[in-house]
Amino acid sequence: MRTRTLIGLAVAASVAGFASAAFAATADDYKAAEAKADAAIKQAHALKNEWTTTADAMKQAKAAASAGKFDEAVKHAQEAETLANASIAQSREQEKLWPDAVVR
Amino acid sequence: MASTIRVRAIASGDATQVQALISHPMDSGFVKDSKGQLIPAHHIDVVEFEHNGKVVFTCLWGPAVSKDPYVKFSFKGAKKGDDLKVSWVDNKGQSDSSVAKIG
Amino acid sequence: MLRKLLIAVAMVAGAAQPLFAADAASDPKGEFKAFRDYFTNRFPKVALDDFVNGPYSMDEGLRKQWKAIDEFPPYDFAIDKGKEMFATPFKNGKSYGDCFPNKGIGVRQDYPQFDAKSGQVITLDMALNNCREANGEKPFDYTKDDMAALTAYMAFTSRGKPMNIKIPDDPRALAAYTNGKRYFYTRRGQLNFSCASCHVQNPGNHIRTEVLAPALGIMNAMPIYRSAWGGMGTTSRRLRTCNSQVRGVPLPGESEEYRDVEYYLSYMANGLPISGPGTRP
Amino acid sequence: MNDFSGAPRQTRRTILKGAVGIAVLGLGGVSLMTDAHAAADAKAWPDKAFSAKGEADALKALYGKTGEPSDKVNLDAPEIAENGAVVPIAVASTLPNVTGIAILVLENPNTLAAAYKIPEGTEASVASRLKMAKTSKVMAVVESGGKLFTATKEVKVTVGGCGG
Repeated sequence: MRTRTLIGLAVAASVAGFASAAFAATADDYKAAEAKADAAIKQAHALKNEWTTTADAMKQAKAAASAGKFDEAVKHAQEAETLANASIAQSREQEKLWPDAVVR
Repeated sequence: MASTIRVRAIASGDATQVQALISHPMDSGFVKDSKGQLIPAHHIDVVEFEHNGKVVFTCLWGPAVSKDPYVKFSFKGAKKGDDLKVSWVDNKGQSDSSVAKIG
Repeated sequence: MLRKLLIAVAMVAGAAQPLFAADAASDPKGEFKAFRDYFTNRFPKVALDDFVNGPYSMDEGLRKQWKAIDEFPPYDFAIDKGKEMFATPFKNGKSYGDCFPNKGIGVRQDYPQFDAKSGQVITLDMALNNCREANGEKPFDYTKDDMAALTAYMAFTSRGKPMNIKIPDDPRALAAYTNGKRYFYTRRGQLNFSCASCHVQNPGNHIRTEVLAPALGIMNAMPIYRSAWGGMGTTSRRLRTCNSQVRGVPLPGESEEYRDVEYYLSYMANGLPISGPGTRP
Repeated sequence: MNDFSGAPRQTRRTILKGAVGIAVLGLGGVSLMTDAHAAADAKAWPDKAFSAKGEADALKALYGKTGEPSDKVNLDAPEIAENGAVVPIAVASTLPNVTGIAILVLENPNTLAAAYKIPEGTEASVASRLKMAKTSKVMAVVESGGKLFTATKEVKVTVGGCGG
């Protein structure tokens, strides 16, 4: 069944590893990563298509940053940015595709 | 405050069918709230149904009875217009009672 | 990597759809007929009026449990509370009944309505809060408790009445309908589901653990006592839960999108009886 | 005689209430039901039975004995629960002189879910709604003529009734 496959793919995507930062990140690195993530999230929000997983990743990023674990914080912020960008791409695709699905 | 007890008791021939619904959280003691704290067990212990001074049915309930609990049973010897008294008490000592007319 | 995967998923999904002349223009009458035909053809054994009972129209085992629960349904407390609220005047002496035709009794089937003055869709829930604010009272939360009790009572007094939604000859009304339709068929959330993925393409099938309700008549049962909530919820609460279930961040209660999708789905259910308040797993 | 007295809780109450508690304990479960001010009384609640793990311990705490399967015990429970939070379960029996009905959910954290006292003149039939944590055997127990008879059915639970 197609929906099953879709869930499978989306779940697989969500657990697929994100490229982790292979350097000792600083507070400034985190700030830069956070700013990029926030910009993407803002855009997803404007499209009314934020993902809960984006919000979760951002929460983890903030928690890690306030604990001084910047490697981890940067990793989660990048994860949030990737997810937010994916939701934006989804919205853009769907703007064109939704009429195909209408029962008529 | 509105009663926590809803009763429908209907006499048909010799038997009276009773259905009762009680508004109660029936917290099991196994569920956590949004802050991750366990919600302590809070459940009805005993429900008693009484007709003409005689207890016709007793429920002994644990935390595994659903929220807003429901019970249905039938007893003999009552007629239309009789009173049916329902009372409950929970593990925190809260209680309520109500008298329904058998229809 | 994730991005590529998701786009790939979206493309596959898109390609798998039948390729009709894809445009967003709306023909409510034609779409109404096509929507109804789709469900009645797919579920020839389900009586038309039974679609309003959601998953219980699709699954015999569920139906039996529903019948048992419906003998003395847990929403009875909400109906009584709503009735009491209806009978209690506001501080200014007026009451809910004064805001509605026929004192608010048996009018549920006429909502949502397109309001020419404000140019937007007014749901029953919104009309109730508008009524409160017009009478100097604070609006209620749109998801549960008081709002669910009021709408439960109003639905109860309207049981069996056929849904009666009008799209007036006003381009803004048609735009609201189209916006609701767009929202309904647009995939969202990390799981990449639209409302239609579940409720048009898969009603009666299990997703995770739930039997999916058909979209036809899905609004007629609102508000609902849902076992998974352990309590009552409004249309907004149900839509918010749907959003979260596909890993999307829910919109605020009675957002324009939610009201418009209710408008679209209620129009699709025209003629089907009001069955709310309902119980659902 | 039914052992509904619930000893540990009774003991605590006895301490709280002194002589009155002892007097009630002495009278036993049946007399409680004909108490003059007749209202539900938490003293009748068998806490030992409700905290027991496993059917054998629960039945022993509740009735002081074990049961045997009988086709005269009718257990009506769904094959797949629509939600573990609300599972309609009905028990009825054609056995004579029924004095009690109990429902056990074997995989729940506490096995005993509900017990009902059936005085003379009340039918051996009860319907109620229970929570189930996960897929489990459900056991209906009917006390008839001083003996216990049981019927068991598995109910599949996909959404547990213990979670949030």
